[in-house]
Amino acid sequence: MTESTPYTASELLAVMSGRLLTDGQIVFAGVGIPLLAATLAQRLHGPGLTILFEGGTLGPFVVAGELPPSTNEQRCTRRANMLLPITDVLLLLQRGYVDVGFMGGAQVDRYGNLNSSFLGEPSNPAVRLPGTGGGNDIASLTQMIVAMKHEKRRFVERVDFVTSPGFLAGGTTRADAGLVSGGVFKVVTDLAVLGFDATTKAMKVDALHPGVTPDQVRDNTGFDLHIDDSPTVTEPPTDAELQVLRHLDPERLYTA
Amino acid sequence: MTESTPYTASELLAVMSGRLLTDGQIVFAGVGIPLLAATLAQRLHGPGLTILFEGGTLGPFVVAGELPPSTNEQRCTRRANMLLPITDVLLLLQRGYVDVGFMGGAQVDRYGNLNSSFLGEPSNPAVRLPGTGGGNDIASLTQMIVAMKHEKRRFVERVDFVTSPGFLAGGTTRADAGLVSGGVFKVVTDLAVLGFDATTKAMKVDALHPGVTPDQVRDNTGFDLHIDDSPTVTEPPTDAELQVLRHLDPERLYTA
Amino acid sequence: MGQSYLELREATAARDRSLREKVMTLEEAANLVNNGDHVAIGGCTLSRTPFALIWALIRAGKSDLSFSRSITSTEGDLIFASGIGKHILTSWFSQGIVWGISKIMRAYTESNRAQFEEWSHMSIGLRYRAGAMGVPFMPMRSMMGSDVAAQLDNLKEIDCPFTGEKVILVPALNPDVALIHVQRCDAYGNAQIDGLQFMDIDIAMAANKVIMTTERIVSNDQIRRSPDQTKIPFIAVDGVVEVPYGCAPHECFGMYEPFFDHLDMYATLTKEKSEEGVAEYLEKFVRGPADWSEYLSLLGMADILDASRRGRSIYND
Amino acid sequence: MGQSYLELREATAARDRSLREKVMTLEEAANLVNNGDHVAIGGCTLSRTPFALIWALIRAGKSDLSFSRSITSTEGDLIFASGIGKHILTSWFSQGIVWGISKIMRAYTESNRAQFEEWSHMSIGLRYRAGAMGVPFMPMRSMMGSDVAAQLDNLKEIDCPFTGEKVILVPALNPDVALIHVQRCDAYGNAQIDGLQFMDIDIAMAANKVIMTTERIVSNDQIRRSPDQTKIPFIAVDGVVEVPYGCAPHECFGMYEPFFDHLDMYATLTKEKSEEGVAEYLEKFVRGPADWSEYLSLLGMADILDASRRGRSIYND
Repeated sequence: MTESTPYTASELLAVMSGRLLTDGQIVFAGVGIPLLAATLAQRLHGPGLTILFEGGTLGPFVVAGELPPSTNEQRCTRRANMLLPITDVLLLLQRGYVDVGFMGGAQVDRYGNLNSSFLGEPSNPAVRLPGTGGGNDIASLTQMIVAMKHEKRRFVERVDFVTSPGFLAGGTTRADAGLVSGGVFKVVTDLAVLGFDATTKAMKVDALHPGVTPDQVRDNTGFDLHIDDSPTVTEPPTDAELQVLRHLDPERLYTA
Repeated sequence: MTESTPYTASELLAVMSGRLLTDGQIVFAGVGIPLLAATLAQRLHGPGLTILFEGGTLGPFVVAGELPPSTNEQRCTRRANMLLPITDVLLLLQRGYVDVGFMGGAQVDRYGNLNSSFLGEPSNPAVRLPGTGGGNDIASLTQMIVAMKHEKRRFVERVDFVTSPGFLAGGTTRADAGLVSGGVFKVVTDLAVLGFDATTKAMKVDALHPGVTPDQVRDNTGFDLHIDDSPTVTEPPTDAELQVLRHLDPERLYTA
Repeated sequence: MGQSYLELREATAARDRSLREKVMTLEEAANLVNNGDHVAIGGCTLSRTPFALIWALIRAGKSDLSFSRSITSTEGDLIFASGIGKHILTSWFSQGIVWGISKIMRAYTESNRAQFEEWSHMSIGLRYRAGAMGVPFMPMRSMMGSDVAAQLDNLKEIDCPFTGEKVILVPALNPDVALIHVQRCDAYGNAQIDGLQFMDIDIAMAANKVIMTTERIVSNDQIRRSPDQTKIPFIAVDGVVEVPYGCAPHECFGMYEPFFDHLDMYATLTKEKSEEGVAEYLEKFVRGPADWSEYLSLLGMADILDASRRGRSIYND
Repeated sequence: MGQSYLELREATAARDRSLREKVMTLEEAANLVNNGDHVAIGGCTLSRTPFALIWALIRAGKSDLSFSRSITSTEGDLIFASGIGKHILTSWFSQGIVWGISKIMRAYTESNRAQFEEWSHMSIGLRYRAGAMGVPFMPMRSMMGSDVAAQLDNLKEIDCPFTGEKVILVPALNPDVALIHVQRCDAYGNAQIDGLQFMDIDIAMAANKVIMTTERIVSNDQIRRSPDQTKIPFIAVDGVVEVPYGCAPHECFGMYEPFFDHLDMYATLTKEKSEEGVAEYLEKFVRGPADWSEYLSLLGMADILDASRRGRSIYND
């Protein structure tokens, strides 16, 4: 195994996210990085892993070079095990059949809350974003992995609007609000893999990606972030991982 | 039209019940007399009438000579418009898509309450009957027609157990209990067609069948029953009606 | 049953929901059921009854099981008479309308040796549906004012916080085990169901364990060619058993109708000899046969051919 | 919306639910929609969007309509820009992930000229489902603690009377009208739907009026030959219109995929010229054409053939 092959930030996100998935899990994934990560995991170490698409697809087989453009069109249904009404796919989350949900967002805060609804004051926003979709339901009802670019404007002290609940105000506030299961499991960025303190539920660095310094992470984060003095460093993407990714997305639609 | 053709009590029940149905209605029917009545209405004056079976069948075409033995087997589904899960068929009643439900019972009382659960004291019954099935749901959620033999042991002051609610204790008690729609529309027997007082909701005779005397009805009823001094008399089954019935049930499975 | 949401989540998280083959024998399937479990039975009355599984549970000598089903037929008699269960939650219980009231159901319930817990048909369906949806209850508008509701202690009546209307809340029912018979499924448990579905899908999604018998195991490729025909997903299924005529003497839509001669024989036997009759029946047809094939041969080739001819005829139009 | 149960029952009782032919033109169908109605839109994002019906509503000059849909795409831009509606209840609103945020949605909502009422995806589905079931609300376990819930005034949080757990109740949504597009239905409205169902069945059963467009009207005999394939029953349908390519430029499962070149053109037009761009689009593609065929000819034969080839390819495996 060599570590010399160059890779893009998106490829790094997909690889690091994929490593968080284990065989046999049911993974609720959107298109793009989440689907690439889940499919990568399926091909390399999780043949029994099942992908769920919000549009109503359970267990599709993702054909290399034919990645679907969204989760709600027929391309997502190629060789699927089952198609369900949208409400029933989302109810699988509530019933507890799903292990991991994959999310992104315009903003994430110290406690893993995500905003995809409003930038600025919600009553008079600078930008009206497209909204929650199934994000709120996924974040409320299952373990979630957040994959996004690590930028100061995205990693904020407090999101302008809690579209998808993380640990809310930290501590036990999530469970107190009635969200007794699920929560943010990990946040994967192009700089690091982040987790949450077991008690305070504040975001912290689990590991830095190769060549990334603690200061780099702090400079790109809008709130205080705990980083160990000698933080662990992630294994760089392997040739095997990159080969599978590039086989899946030969035109670099999502990994450019 | 001649009135000379002899007919059985079951044929009389089927004919008189069928006359209560109008074209275009959605009729929730069990097998036997209800199905014969609904099909008779369909053939003679209600081509747009739709039959619903509890087992999950919407709009079957009943083939003459092939009457189904129950509402939950494949024979009920012949040339149906749709098959639904049982819960969803029953929800059609709750949603308001159904106009009339057809019921029987071991006992009926002054207020049209039906018992098909226990004879005697429910905690220590003389007879444990098969139970409500969908009867309680039908009686709770739609207009109902009760078709049964007119016997004193069946027409009782108060049923031993309210399996399927009629007007409960009469007056507004049905609506007060939360059953804001539906109710017993008519009770059809081999002696008379009975309705309910608009205010007290007590059962009363609407019309006697040909050749039946008021005393005959009283003698076969376990509670005081209002009968007009000069009660109307029903039109006897016509040849046309009897011909259709006998075409539908040539082996007299349900009309012997 | 009566699990908290966290308990339900934990039980589900603990199940192996991976894409894996789970084909087993009837005996192995019966071993998945623990004494004391609440077992939900798929199908309705004489249709798609998972008869082979109930047959296997009796042969395995299970005990203290409780059961639920939309409508209960002869399998209910056998459950009481064999002693595997003393409690059945259902909306209607007898062999079938044409055969009158079950003498066995009467004998056991009237003597309080067993319980027939009566709920309205829709309320049973909504209890399974709430369980399948992962919510603790479902609202409904029937049963109010009736003695059916009055004798049940786990119903709640509330005023709707939106409209002020009275509604009844029925609690979720998440069976420990669901027994389902289908026409086709693959080795993972992806099931296609033809014709009437009854409550099978809600039962399967609500249960903490699903045992599926099937007339035929088809390839996963065939399932994937028409995924919109899959009614129950493999992630909810824990065991798959291929059992031809797995509903006999009941029916399986499009494959065989009820074995009416056999059912008439059973009706006569129990009418004339009541408990003694059902005991004979259990000995001869359930405990006696060496295996399922021997049981089917007792039903007789002529009846099997006749039931199959009638069953397939639904597609003759 | 906001009807009492009795009002809902009366509205349903007043509908002609008889087995009758109800085939009509797009214009006649548009006349079934009254100004001020709440209109639920079937499909999701770019899939099985009843585009021809929305096209017809705009051409008919409807006003004061409010809308709801699981996920809203370009049809939402056209609703705002055409002026037929100023309120859309949905979970996500933009052309599609690959095209970024809708400039039109932003322009109208940020200036408060129109409202995008945001609910979680599942909560919208459960509101339709409650409406379809004839209950006033549905319980659920998401949205708690979020600002999505905080900014909605018609949610209730209760402690479950059975378990004491916190649950959210969402109110039933019974649209005045539902717009649904299917691959096949008969002249009575019995519909078969291939592939992804989205929320269409609940929407149809919840609505007080259902207008159905279909790629093809088939015989009732064909429907009756496989009744277990009927997804929406005729009793719930008030109008049927045969409209080939009735979702274009969106997709209809198994028949045609989205017209991507056209959608790219629309994205560029609205990104570069925003409201002016969508006005041009409405003039050229919606108000301009003499009829649906002329609209399709503007999309172009090459694109129609390409979208159809891609659409049918789902069955090539």
